[in-house]
Amino acid sequence: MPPSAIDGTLIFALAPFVAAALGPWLKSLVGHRAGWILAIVPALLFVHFAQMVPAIADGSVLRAGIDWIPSLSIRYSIRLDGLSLLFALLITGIGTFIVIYSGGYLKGHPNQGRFFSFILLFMGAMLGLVIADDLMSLFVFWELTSITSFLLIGFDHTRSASRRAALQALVITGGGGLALLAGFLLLMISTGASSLSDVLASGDAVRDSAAYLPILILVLGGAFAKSAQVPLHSWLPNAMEAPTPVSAYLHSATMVKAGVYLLMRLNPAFGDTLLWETILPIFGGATFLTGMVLAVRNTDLKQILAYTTVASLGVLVFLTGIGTEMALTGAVLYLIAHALFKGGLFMVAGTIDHETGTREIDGLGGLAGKMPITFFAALIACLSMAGLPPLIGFVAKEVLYEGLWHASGVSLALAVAVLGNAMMFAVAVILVFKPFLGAHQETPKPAHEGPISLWLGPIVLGLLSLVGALGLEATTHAIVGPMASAVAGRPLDLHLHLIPTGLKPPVILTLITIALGVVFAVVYRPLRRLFVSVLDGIGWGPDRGFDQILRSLVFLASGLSDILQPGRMKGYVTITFLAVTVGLLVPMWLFGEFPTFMGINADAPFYFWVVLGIAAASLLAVLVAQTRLIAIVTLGIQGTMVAIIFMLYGAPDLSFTQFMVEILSVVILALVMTRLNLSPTDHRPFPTRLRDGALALACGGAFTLALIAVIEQPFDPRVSEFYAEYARAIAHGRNIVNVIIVDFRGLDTLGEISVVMCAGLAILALIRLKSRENRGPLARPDLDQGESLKEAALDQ
Amino acid sequence: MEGILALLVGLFFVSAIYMMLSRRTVRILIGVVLLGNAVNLLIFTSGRLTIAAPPVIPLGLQTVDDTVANPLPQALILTAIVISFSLFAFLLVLSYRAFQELGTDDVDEMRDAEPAERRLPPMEY
Amino acid sequence: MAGPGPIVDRAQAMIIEPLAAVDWLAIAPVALPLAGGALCLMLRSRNDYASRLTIIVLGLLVLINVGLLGVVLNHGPVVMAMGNWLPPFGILFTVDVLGALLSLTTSVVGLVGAIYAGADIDVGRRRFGFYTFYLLLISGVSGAFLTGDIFNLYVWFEVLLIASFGLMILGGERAQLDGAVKYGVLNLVATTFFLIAVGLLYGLVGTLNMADIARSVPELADTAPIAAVATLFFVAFAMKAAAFPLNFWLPASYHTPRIVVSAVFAGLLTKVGVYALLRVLVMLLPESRMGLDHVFLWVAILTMLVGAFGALAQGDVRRLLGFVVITGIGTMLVGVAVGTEEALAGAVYYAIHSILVMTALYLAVGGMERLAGSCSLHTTSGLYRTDPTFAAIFLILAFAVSGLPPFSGFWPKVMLVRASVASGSEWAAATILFTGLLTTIAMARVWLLAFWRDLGTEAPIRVAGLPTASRVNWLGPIAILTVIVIALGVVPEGLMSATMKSADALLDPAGYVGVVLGQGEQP
Amino acid sequence: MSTIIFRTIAPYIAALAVLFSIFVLLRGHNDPGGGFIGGLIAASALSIYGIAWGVAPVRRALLVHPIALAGFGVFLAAFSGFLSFFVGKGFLSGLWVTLHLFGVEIPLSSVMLFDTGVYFTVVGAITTIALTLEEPEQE
Amino acid sequence: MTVLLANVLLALAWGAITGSFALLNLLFGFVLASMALWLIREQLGTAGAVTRMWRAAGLAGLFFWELVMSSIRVAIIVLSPHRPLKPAIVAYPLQVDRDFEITLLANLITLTPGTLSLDVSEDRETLFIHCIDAPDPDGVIEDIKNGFERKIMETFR
Amino acid sequence: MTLAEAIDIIVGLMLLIGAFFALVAAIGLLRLDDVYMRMHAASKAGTLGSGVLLLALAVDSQELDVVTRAIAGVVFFLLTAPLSAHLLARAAYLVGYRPCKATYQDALADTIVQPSGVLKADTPVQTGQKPDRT
Amino acid sequence: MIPVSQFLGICVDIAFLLLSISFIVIVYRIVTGPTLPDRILALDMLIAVAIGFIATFGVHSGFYLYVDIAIALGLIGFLSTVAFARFVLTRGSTEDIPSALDEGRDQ
Ligand code: NA
Ligand code: NA
Repeated sequence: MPPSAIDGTLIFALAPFVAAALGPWLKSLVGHRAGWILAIVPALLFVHFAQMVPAIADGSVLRAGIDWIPSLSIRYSIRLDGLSLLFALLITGIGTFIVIYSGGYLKGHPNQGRFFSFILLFMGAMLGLVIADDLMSLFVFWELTSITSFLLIGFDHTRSASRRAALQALVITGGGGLALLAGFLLLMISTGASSLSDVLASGDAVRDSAAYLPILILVLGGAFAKSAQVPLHSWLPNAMEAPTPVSAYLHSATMVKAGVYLLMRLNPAFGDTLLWETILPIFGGATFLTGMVLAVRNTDLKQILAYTTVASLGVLVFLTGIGTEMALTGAVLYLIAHALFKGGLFMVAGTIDHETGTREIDGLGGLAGKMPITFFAALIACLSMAGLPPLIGFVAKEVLYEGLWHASGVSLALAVAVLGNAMMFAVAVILVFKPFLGAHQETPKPAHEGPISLWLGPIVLGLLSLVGALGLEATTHAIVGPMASAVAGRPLDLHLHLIPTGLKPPVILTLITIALGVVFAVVYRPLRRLFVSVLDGIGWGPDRGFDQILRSLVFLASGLSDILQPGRMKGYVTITFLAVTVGLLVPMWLFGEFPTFMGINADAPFYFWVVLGIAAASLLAVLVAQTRLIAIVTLGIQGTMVAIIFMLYGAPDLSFTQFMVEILSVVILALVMTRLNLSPTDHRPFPTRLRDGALALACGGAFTLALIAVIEQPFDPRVSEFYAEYARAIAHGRNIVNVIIVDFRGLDTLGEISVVMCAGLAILALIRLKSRENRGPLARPDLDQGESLKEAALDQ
Repeated sequence: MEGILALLVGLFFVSAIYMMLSRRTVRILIGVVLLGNAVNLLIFTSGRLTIAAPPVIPLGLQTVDDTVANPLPQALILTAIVISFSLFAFLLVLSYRAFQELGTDDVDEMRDAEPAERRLPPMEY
Repeated sequence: MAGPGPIVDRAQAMIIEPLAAVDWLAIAPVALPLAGGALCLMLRSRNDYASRLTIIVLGLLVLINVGLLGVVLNHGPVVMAMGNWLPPFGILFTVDVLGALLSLTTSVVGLVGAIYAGADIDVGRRRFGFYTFYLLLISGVSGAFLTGDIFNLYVWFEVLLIASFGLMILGGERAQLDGAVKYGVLNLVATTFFLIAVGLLYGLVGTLNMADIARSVPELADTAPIAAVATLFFVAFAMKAAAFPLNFWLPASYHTPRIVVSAVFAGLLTKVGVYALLRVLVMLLPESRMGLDHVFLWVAILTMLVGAFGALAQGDVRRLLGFVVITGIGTMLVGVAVGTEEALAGAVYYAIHSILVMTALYLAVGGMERLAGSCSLHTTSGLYRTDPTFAAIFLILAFAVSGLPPFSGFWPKVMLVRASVASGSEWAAATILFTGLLTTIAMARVWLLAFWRDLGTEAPIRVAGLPTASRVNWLGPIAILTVIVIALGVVPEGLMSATMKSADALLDPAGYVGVVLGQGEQP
Repeated sequence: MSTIIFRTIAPYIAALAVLFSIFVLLRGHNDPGGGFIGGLIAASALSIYGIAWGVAPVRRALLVHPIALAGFGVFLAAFSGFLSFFVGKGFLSGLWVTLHLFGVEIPLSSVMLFDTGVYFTVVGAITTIALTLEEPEQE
Repeated sequence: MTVLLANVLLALAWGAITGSFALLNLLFGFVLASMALWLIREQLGTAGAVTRMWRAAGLAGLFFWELVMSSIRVAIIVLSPHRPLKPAIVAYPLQVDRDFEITLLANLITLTPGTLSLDVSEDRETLFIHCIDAPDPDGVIEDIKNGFERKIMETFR
Repeated sequence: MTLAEAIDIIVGLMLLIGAFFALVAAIGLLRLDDVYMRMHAASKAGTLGSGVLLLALAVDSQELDVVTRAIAGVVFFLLTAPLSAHLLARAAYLVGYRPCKATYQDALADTIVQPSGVLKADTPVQTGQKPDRT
Repeated sequence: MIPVSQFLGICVDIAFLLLSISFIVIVYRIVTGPTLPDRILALDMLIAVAIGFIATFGVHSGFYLYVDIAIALGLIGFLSTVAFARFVLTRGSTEDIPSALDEGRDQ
């Protein structure tokens, strides 16, 4: 592989985004056939990645990157090894067929162009995720998949269920994403790593880090949410609200596997610890069984498939957690198998829905004759799903059992695997028999074979399952081996066989599984009824929990708002003054530096005292004034006294201004009071008075203490001395205050007069511009000039 | 001297805050006026007081010849007076208009922006 | 007038060498809109002039601010001494990267809002000074960002406050008046606290120049007075920024004025409070900030929670957005509380993101009202069908405000989370992420109900009270902001390195102080 | 307030007060006073006139809407700040020119222009407020 | 009034010429100026402007005197321990009919002993006066008629 | 005695006189029976008191500009003081603050044409010396 | 006998004393009323005495620049009284109705 190719990947990987932008335009140009054109993009990408298979198979790791945000040491960098390459191939390969399928499936849908956009966006995000090396760029793509899947799931937006499913997916995977972000950041901080390559190179540092536990929990949170592990699984089946191409894509290769991808990716660095090997199998196993039980319980084709997907994800997590060589190999094989059969099955289910108008399994039957190609595709997929030879699913299951057997022998894990796989077998059987081979049923639309765009994908994927198994040697060398090596973090030398080489434990387990599966298939209906009654008996599940949590969040929020935002201003004002009181008193108390009141005993002429005393008395008079009007008249006293105080302390300009402002304040107050027709009473009950008084005393006291504390410090008069020095010499003014106002600090004054101007204008607007006048033609700016001039005249 | 004025400033603050804790707009506005004066006196005191000559340079001199009152706080207060007067006038007319439109001068009864009966947001999806 | 006196050595008092024209870039963002606003008022009977003049002035301002930012990034802080008086005696405009960044953002948002106003503001409101208030608001905000003088900062606070009063009451509807009473009184109290703090600080250090204060404060003997001053600043700015528990004025009022007014308020006003916290507490009073960091942290955490939960509880999108603003404030406060370089840079980045995205979202709500006649989640529906382009824009904005990649809100969150974790404030980090999730839910619900849901009701052809306007007129401004929001998410490096620089300068004001006071030493 | 006594005397008081306000404006640089106080006095004068004779005569006397006057004032003040651009000085720098008119030295300055702007702003804004409030309700 | 203005301007000119604005100097200038104006009285118009000015001065003098007297009366009333007062509101039939004259009269009445102008009737025929102590209302009316009102009519007609 | 001393004495006496009359006015405000009678005290003694004090300042300064301004101040004050008394008295009377009972003659009560829209027929008639608390 | 040099100072002090008493009395009247016009009248009087106080302080301090404040007050000071009179005239005397007084005891 020449190095330029991998550099090119940096650019090519963004191609889906470009295609997404072109989607609606192409759709409007050539209609639903745009799917075929757009599919060229993933197809070419598939070819591009396929070219790298040999190099990767030889054990090299391809990397490239450019700086993205140097300030944060974030790069846009990619890393291709067996793991990422396989995912890239699955995404682009299955993606190609999905795009083609979308062209047929949504033919005539008004928003088909938009759909192309979404699916290509999603593809780009997913591709970016699996090839990213830099942790942050990985995360960006990770969240992008959540966003785009939100759009895809809610595509059928007029239905409430779709919207709910979209929100649920966003909340769960988005919430998981936040955990992942935290985990990544913690990881970056504690190990200094910024890329997957760094992380993988410093596995010991990661495991020994003090923050290993929180990092692990956070990363698992993200991965589990994305990969629908119990109890975060419910978004996935609900996401079946989306059009079928979406479900196929979401659930086969991509979004749901992003979590598994991450776990596999981090296995070399995170794995091989007790925590890892405990948590993952437990959650994986639980998910596996839960998924299967729920799959059996359901009757909607897509729901069944979705729950089996949940189960399969459980298997993958389970195996990744077991962590032995064979277990990991099994996981890899299972992943490939699942991608191929589940992608195909979803498309089949979509085709059935598309052509018959129903997905209810009890309402379908005898389709094999009418839809032979689809039946063939379904058959292959189900064989693989059931784990029967000669399909890749069979190999996967064999290796799985082998891995489990080697890891733990006869154990709970093994039992879980057998039980789950048996149910999987039964479901596969039912999926083939009921709709295709069962008794003919009337469907809303008369069933017939779909167009090539609809069956091409399932057939090819089915054939790949077959070919991959038949050419197991090559598959192992090119794909499985490198990937398993990448997951294990060391080169593995794998030798896999399609035909079992003897009656080893895996073969026996397989036989048990098949036997059990047949039994389940036979008693499928009673089994379903049993599950239904048990689950109904429990009556609760994470899905309902989602509603409850959301609901209670809103209720809680509403209650909190009522408390914190009661809408009564008095409370707001009270809190404000309370806050400042606490804020002022606490520092003084903390530092123990209460002022000493040294400056109190000062001698001044007696009339100073009279003026100060009158000011104080007038304040009290304002407080106890019986009516507001009396308070206003009394207010005049303190204004005058303040003006006189300014005069006594050598501030003629201030005194002057204060007198004028005082007079005008009274005038404006009187003018407004003339217009107000207030009731004379405005009662404050005694306890309120007491409370308000206490707060006022405390707050006023705090200000006083602060002021005294300040004036007890030495003062630095240099600025004022400067003003005195140059007021006349340079600024040509004898009144230093005025020189400050218009020259030294003229900008303050400029701002100040803007305030005055605005106040005037605002008052004008308040009085003149009333909402009543706002109706009718006045609200239109496109009036002719004459009209608006008339308005202006009115204002004069 | 400053200490005494500081106490008066404190009294101004107490009165202003007490008035502002009322629910009646007119009383709140009286509080606003008092608060403005309180702050002005605070800045005045904070810039240190002297029973001294006003900061005006006598006719024949290039600069002041003896201690004058600190001119900078005066200039700041001048700005502050103007601003607080403008804001007071605005708030006064605002409360008048609020009274006119809402029919009350009790701020706790003004519930148009935040209606008293709260409606939960829709619970559907 | 006392005529020219005897010869004095002017160099002792003034900057003698001629001023470089480039220094005028520092004052232009304030002086131009101020003069423009006054001019609009002089021409008030000719509405058409006012609108055009405003757009021209703000367009010019964007260019000026781009130039200013360029100069600051390449040559360090730009200083303009008003009246040529030597620092620290006159008022100085000291533009560092932080100021220039925010000023540029302000002008962009201002320009966009002014364009949108053409589709939102009727002739009555125009005649009663909409454009004057608007330009003065921009002027006040820019002044707050650029000034290097603490009292002057107070003055610009008041300018933007009174301008916001004017904008808030324009129209005189019942809810407006009610909201304005609360907004008015509580903001008046906040600025009064600010003024008190300035007065006390002056009493302590005898100077008002920020660089001079930064130089003087460490020399003070007692700690209690300066701590009291710092607390007072904190309360005042926290209230301005709508931090818990002083946030109530915002949800009580922001939904009441015209949408373009709400938009620029939501974008700009609270950020001025955050900026002031950064400038005053982080740069001028660093010791006090460190003493307060626990308080800060809890305030930040509670603010985020209050905002996020508040948003969930709302059935009206306008009111919902008011709470989203508050969540953002909490997020920025985390940066102030943590106080490391990355945290501060994150706070600055988040502030710029928040200015852009909140403005855009409010404008988008205006679009909702225009298309559906309402922004209540109970009744609004079908917007996805009605106008897909608009819907796409809204969705991008919704994801951006929730902090999802690849939009502008993601990177500052990464920085803030990382900085909090690195400094041991895991709870803050967790809250940032958790409230991000809650915001995602709240915004996604808006999308679900108003856009995807389709109750089948036909939108009104023309919404009462809105002037008729072309689609470009109202959608164009939102689209511009959305493009910026995407750009800042996809190629964040330019802004990122600038915010890092501004954080550096905040933490080590020596450069700032040197540029300001060093100028005095020059002959 | 339609008493003949008040009506007769109010215009004269208003005129006197306006005259006095200009005096206060012009000498503010050297003695207490200046644009702001002057403006307040002038605005008070116009309010007196308005209370005595009603709002219409005051509006007619002013020719332009008082709020436009306030706008003019702010513009003038800002404009005076821009003057220093042309002499390479900072915004709002004091520029002094001595005009020799018939042998009398008349010092003119940007600072005076600025203070005049302050004066107009205050007159305009406060008069707007007073007149708006004095006017009867338009219901 | 134009004469008074001219007189003041001339006084100021005197001050400018002499280079001293000291009080005494300006008073001297004022006297000089009025003499100068008296010399050119024919050119100033036949209305006896100067005479009228002196009458106005006389009115002012009377007014000041009355103001002082009224204040003293108030002082006596206020400071005496128990003085039975007989307040009254009387209707004063106006002779003057010009706005300016009515206003002047009303203001003078307010500032002078025991009387305060309350209101002028709509038809401008009657001035209502509040008297603080008026055992004899007719006497009050006579006093005003022969005092201020006559002086006003002399001065301005 | 020098001229300066003489001026000092004149100023001192003027101050005493002025302040005395101000006090007289204040006491009148305190002691007289109704608002109309109090107004007599305020408008006469108060005006004279402050006027004389201003003139004292003028004499003390011996500066022309101060003198002219002080005199202007006095004149302005004389112009406005009766005006405010008149307006207040008229307003008080028209809205129904009646003079005290000692007022034996009320010519206005018989002839007054009520200003439009001010007094309603049912407005209770009050006395100017209403008791403080009931 | 008081020396001439101290005479003025003593007169100033006495004047201040008398004015201070006046202030106190006036404030008492403003606070106690009993009617609204009484209070307004007293407020008017307060301004008048303030003019006198300013003049006296001017004599005392030797700074005559305070006279301008006195002029302004002489010219404009009555404006507040005018505004209040206008209020009384327009609104009538509802504030002083005895029943209202009883109910309105609050702050
Ligand atoms: Na001044
Ligand atoms: Na008076």
